[in-house]
Amino acid sequence: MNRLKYLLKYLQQREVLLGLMIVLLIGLVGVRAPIFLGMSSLSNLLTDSTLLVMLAVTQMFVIITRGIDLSVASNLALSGMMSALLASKFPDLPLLLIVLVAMAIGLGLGLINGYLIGYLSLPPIVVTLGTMSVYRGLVFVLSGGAWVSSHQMPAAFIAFPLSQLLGITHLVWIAAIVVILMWYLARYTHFGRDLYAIGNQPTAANYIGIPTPRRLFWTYGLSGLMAGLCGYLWVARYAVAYTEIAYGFEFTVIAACVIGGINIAGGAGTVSGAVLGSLFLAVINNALPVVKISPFWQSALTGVVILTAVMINARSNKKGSRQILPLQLLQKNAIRSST
Amino acid sequence: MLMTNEHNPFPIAPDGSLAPPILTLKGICKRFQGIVALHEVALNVRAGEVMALIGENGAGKSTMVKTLTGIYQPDSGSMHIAGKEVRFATPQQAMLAGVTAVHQETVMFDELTVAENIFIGRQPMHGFPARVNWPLMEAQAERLFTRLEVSLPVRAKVKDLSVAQRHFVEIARALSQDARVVIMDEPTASLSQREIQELYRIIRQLRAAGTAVIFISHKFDEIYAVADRYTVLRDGHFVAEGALADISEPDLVSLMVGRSIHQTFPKQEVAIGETLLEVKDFCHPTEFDNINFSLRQGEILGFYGLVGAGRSEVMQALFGLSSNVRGSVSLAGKILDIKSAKDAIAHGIAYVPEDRQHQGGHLTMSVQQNITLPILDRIGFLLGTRRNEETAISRHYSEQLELKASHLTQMIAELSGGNQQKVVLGKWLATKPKVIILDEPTKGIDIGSKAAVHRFISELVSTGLSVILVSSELPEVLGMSDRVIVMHQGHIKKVFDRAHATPESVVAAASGSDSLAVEMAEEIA
Amino acid sequence: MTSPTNSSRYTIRDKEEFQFKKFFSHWETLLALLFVAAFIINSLLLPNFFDLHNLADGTFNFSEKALIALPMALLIICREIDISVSGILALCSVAMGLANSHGLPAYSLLFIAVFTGAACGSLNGLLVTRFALPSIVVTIGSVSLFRGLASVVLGDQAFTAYPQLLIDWGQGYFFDFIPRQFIILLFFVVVFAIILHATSWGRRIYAIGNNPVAARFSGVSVDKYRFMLFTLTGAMAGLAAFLLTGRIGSTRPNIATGWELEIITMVILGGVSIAGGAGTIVGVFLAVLTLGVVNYGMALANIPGIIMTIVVGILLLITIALPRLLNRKKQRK
Amino acid sequence: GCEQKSDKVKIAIVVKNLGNGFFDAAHEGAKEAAKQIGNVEIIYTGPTTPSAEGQIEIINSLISQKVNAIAISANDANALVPITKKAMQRGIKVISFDSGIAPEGRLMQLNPSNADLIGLKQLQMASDAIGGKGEIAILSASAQATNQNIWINVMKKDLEKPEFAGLKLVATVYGDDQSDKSYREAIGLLRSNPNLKVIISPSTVGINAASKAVVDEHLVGKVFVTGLGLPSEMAGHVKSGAVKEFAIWNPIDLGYAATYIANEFVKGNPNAKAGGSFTIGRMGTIEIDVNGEAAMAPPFTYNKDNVEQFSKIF
Ligand SMILES: Nc1ncnc2c1ncn2[C@@H]1O[C@H](COP(=O)(O)OP(=O)(O)OP(=O)(O)O)[C@@H](O)[C@H]1O
Ligand SMILES: Nc1ncnc2c1ncn2[C@@H]1O[C@H](COP(=O)(O)OP(=O)(O)OP(=O)(O)O)[C@@H](O)[C@H]1O
Ligand SMILES: [Mg+2]
Ligand SMILES: [Mg+2]
Repeated sequence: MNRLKYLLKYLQQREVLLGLMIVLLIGLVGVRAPIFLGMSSLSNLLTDSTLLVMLAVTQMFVIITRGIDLSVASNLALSGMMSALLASKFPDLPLLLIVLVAMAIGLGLGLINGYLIGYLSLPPIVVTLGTMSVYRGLVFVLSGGAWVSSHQMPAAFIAFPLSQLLGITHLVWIAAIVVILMWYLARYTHFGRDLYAIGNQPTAANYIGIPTPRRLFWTYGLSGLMAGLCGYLWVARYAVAYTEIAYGFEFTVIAACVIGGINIAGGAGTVSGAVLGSLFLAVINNALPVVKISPFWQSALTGVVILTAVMINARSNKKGSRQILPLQLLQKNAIRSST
Repeated sequence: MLMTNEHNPFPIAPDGSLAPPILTLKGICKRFQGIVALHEVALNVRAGEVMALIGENGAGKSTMVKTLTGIYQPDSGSMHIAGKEVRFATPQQAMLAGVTAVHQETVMFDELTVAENIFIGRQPMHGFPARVNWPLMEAQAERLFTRLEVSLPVRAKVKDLSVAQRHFVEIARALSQDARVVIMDEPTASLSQREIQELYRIIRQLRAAGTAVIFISHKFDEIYAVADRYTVLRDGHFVAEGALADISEPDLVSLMVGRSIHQTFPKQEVAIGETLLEVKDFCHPTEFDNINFSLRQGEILGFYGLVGAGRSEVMQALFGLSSNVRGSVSLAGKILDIKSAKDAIAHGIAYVPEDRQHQGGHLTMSVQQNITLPILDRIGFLLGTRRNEETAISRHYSEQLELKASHLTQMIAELSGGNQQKVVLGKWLATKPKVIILDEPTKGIDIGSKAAVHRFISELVSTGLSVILVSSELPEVLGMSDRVIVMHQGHIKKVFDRAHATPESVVAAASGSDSLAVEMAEEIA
Repeated sequence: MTSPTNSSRYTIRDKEEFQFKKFFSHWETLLALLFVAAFIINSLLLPNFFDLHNLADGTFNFSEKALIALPMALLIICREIDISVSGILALCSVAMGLANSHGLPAYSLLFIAVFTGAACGSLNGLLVTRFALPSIVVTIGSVSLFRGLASVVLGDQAFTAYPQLLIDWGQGYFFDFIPRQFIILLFFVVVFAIILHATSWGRRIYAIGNNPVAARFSGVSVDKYRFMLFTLTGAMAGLAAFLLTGRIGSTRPNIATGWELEIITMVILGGVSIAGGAGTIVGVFLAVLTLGVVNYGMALANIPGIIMTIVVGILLLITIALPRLLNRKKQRK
Repeated sequence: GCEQKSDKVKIAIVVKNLGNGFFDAAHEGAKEAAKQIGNVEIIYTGPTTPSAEGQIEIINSLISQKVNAIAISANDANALVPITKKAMQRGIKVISFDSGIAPEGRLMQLNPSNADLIGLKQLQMASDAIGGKGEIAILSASAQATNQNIWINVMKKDLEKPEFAGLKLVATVYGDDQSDKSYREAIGLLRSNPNLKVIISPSTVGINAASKAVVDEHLVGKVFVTGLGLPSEMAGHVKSGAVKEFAIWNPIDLGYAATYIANEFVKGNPNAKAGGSFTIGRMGTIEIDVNGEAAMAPPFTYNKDNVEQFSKIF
């Protein structure tokens, strides 16, 4: 009895529910296209989800502070383009240096957001809407509108993301490390905990003495840093860089967070939620081409699935009324009404 | 009356020596866009004493608290702790210097646990790489509550706590950092009698341990019960300080408001008419059950209970704000179908909520826009052509409630807490209701205005209105009501006539009269 | 109504006194100055700019977006947002195309567009109010759905051959000079300004954006207003679809892609607070005109569109950051 | 103010979107033509993303600038008609090149090559890569791209011919001009069609993504990618072996020809009309058919022997 109650309560948790939904979805797709359940297919799915996962976990921090970072995709494109240009101009540079440069550019761009939002207390959605256009435009200006194609990039540059270590791609390793770091950051550091406080009650956070401007500054910096890293990974993975890479990807990232139960109003959300939300979207995106549904249906189905996931989420989210009546009396009532 | 300089401002410390003040403020000024909130204010607090900070709404008490705790920086003046000049650029620095506060606004993080709310920003760390030591933090929180002799689940999320429980979390936070000066800005405003007693006990415990306590309250019985000395502010100016033992309550009041106030409850005898409102078999799945009562024309019906007894929930349901409610409400014999607040207003019911910040006011809207919001339909659809009427209505109620504001188009965020409450009250009076439900109408209101509110309530009933007065203040309920209904855990426990309502019997009913301790334990578990 | 004796100890003035400094710190004033500056600079630098015919034609570039920006402003004032407007627009256009290809009369297309838009908007509104979901979340999902449905219907095809009536309204002029679209826009600017600033509806919209809980406690049917605003936004997107379809004479599922961000930029630049509760229609309209002038000027100078996005982005950042920076300096003094 | 009367002929080249290597190369050709003709000013412009609305805004401003001619590669054959009609009413000569506008909206359409030839070419390359037998799939840019759809329809028709009897088209998918979506679609094709032999992608983003997918799935030599792409962007994939052959027409020549033709229309050459023919500089004579269309040479095929050489040019 007690154990059952415990199990039910556990099942009602958002993360568990979402995990079950993902398994169910994979199963359903598998019924229609058994190939989807193959080892290589699933590992490809995992690899494919990594960029989204990484961006979603850092976006999660931003959303927790009641913010939003619409500029991630543009930032990704800009730092990706810069790393590609760098690699093509100086093919002998060590890869690590190029990755670091990409991350530094991303960080810098993120910190610009952070300064405007943290220190000037400007509304995040407006600031990042602005920098989103600016960064995207800069990709065009700095690249002269030209592509950087695969043969211009050094082989090592392209090969890195999909090379394997112990049978697992670098992308997955990196994402795993990022997820663990972010989980640690969220749960075990003053930085992470302060973000929850800021998101819960910004004014109260000030009263407590949480350095809100500094925290926001670095939160957007972190989001930018991750965009920079993903910028390199994206460009290397698809072996091409041009102005419009990852166009509109910011909404996918936000959708992943939202599906993962990160409260868009701030203050609540977990790393596991963000990861699961990203996996959920990745499963859909990878499954639709495989199940041979007309391509014209893809967008509509994605919309329906996002809305459904969000609605299921909302059910476990709904604020109930307060329990004032003494419980033993209620049980009596229940017995009365059931007989 | 005795002024500061006429008696010895330095009391003798418990060990017999003349203790120097631990905290001294001199010439503190603070201005907000032209408004002078504090002007040349001085304050002296010694270790081991409770200093009552007294003043009307908007006198500058909270501003002083925020200046002391580093949230605001003073424009001029100096601050000394144990003789050393200090300057707090951030709240953190104030905490490190041992100055902590329980603010008037709740400082709570709903999604975080009780333990974390206490230690937020300075959670204990351990290991390498350094990480938050959750078990230690929770253990420390447990220890803190044991010391305070309050029992609270430290791992519960704060959003699941009652208002009173939240308050104790805030108090625990202020005490968790070995503070030398603890400030409490109206800590009792939402506490019940029982919890106020707990608070007194904690304050005495602090005083015994040599902590200086600054205690802000509008209730004089509390001030006399717990404080040693007083400092009075009026309109941002320092007025007087001294020992409470040397001053009588009326003198203190006149110091505070600069004139004398009749404090007796101005209950006028009004002929009570027919039954106006009748509530039958009102129930809700989790909040209340089996609520039956009636309200007669010209009657003031008091609702008393411990905080969390469900009075507000019943009233909100009556006002059409809850779904899931069963039962019937009839007004003047006609059964009402109230589905929303709009219906309730249309039937002549008004509800003045208790939570000013969230339910009451529109902070960035003007006084005028706040007051006319529920009666917009009455003013007319095309408001643009009805400006004068709108102004006249809002002026009428602002003046009646002695609102302190510079103009009617001022945002109410710029008003002091008490004045915001007045705007909310004015808004509901403007609906010209038949039945007005006042949920803690004088919470956070200073004594002068409180008397005005009470006078107002009396005037209301004399014009034929009926009032439901929900209050956790026993004197107010007993002084104002014709009948008192006591609620306990979502039920009506007892109904008293004015004649039979004695403080003892009412409190006994409110606490469930029988095994109090057992229930308390259950409530928390 | 007024009390016979002024019992209060405090005097309260009716209105704040007019202050010159305050007037100039108004967003609308700043925008108006910006608009005039942009206009003058463009006229001086660009030979073809100050030509009434050209300016009139230039309004085609923003009229449809501005029509959606108006209800969007109300939504944002109400603390909601609708990311799905461009998806709604596409679906409305598809609905018109379907109706047209089934031979429905020309004037009925307007009703079909507006009705489809209202239906889409009310779906958003239903999800937001019924399930208590944040609107940004709902509309991120529904934009995919709406545009997806458009693509389900059309696939790789297009609807063309729209009747003359549509073309007249989409491309036509009044008095051979002022685009009809712009007149429609002006009409709706006035209507929305009256609704927001001079009626009890508008006041309640502000109240909801300011504090939804207190608004509910004050007898405002918060959810009804939200629902109606989403529906209205959808309907206006339908109207915009009618005009745009008339203007370009064809429908494809990717019509109006990316408009939502441009529309939101207009609204925010217009001084509507993203936190709700503040903003004016005049501000939004001034922002529309300013953006129109800047964009049109840059197009005349043949500056690539992507550079324009940089300029618009920077404009957005500067206009919101500048007051804050100035304020800071003043405070430090 | 006083209008600056410049006697230069202003020819605007409006492309689908900026930052597209194909059109940048066409721009080079246009500049070359302008230099040869003399007294011609080229305005090279286009929207940020390939949208018809963006092109309409641009044409609006070109009308205001009173350019002499507009040569456009349209994002939507129908949506641009009203605005180009208006431009023509105001005396501007409008021609389309590469991706055409519906006949009523332009004076002539310059096809880079004949649509039938392009479709056929792609099928041939696919057939050659696998010896004429096997499953093929198409990865298109987007369902809304006019020329993509025309080519796909040609291919579908051509597949019924006996020489392609061995080829079986199993799927047509869309990558929306995004590398990640195209890549995912390509992977999906490879997964769900284990016997797939060729992916044809008539889009530059698509052919790149498909090639990368084939490499990543270790299917080089088993599955081939072909289609339309630029040598500079495809060189790497030819080297990796994922692509044996691909085709493209010469964008430089295309831009050159478009500019030349536009200039002839501005000059009022009596032969500049449907059914006429005239010489256009180094390209020789061009013939406009009765539908107002003209076509240039068949697409040129690139493979590992020549791709390096051309990748330096465009
Ligand atoms: N942030 C602010 N901006 C502008 N004016 C302010 C601000 N905070 C306080 N004030 C003004 O300063 C004065 C003092 O306010 P304060 O909150 O300190 O009063 P109080 O004594 O705490 O009153 P109450 O008993 O109602 O809480 C008031 O007139 C108030 O309007
Ligand atoms: N955990 C909670 N969740 C949601 N709302 C709460 C919670 N605790 C308190 N409230 C709201 O805050 C207000 C104050 O609650 P309080 O603890 O005074 O209880 P109450 O139900 O109002 O009881 P009473 O009026 O009898 O004191 C009420 O309006 C209540 O609805
Ligand atoms: Mg106060
Ligand atoms: Mg209450």
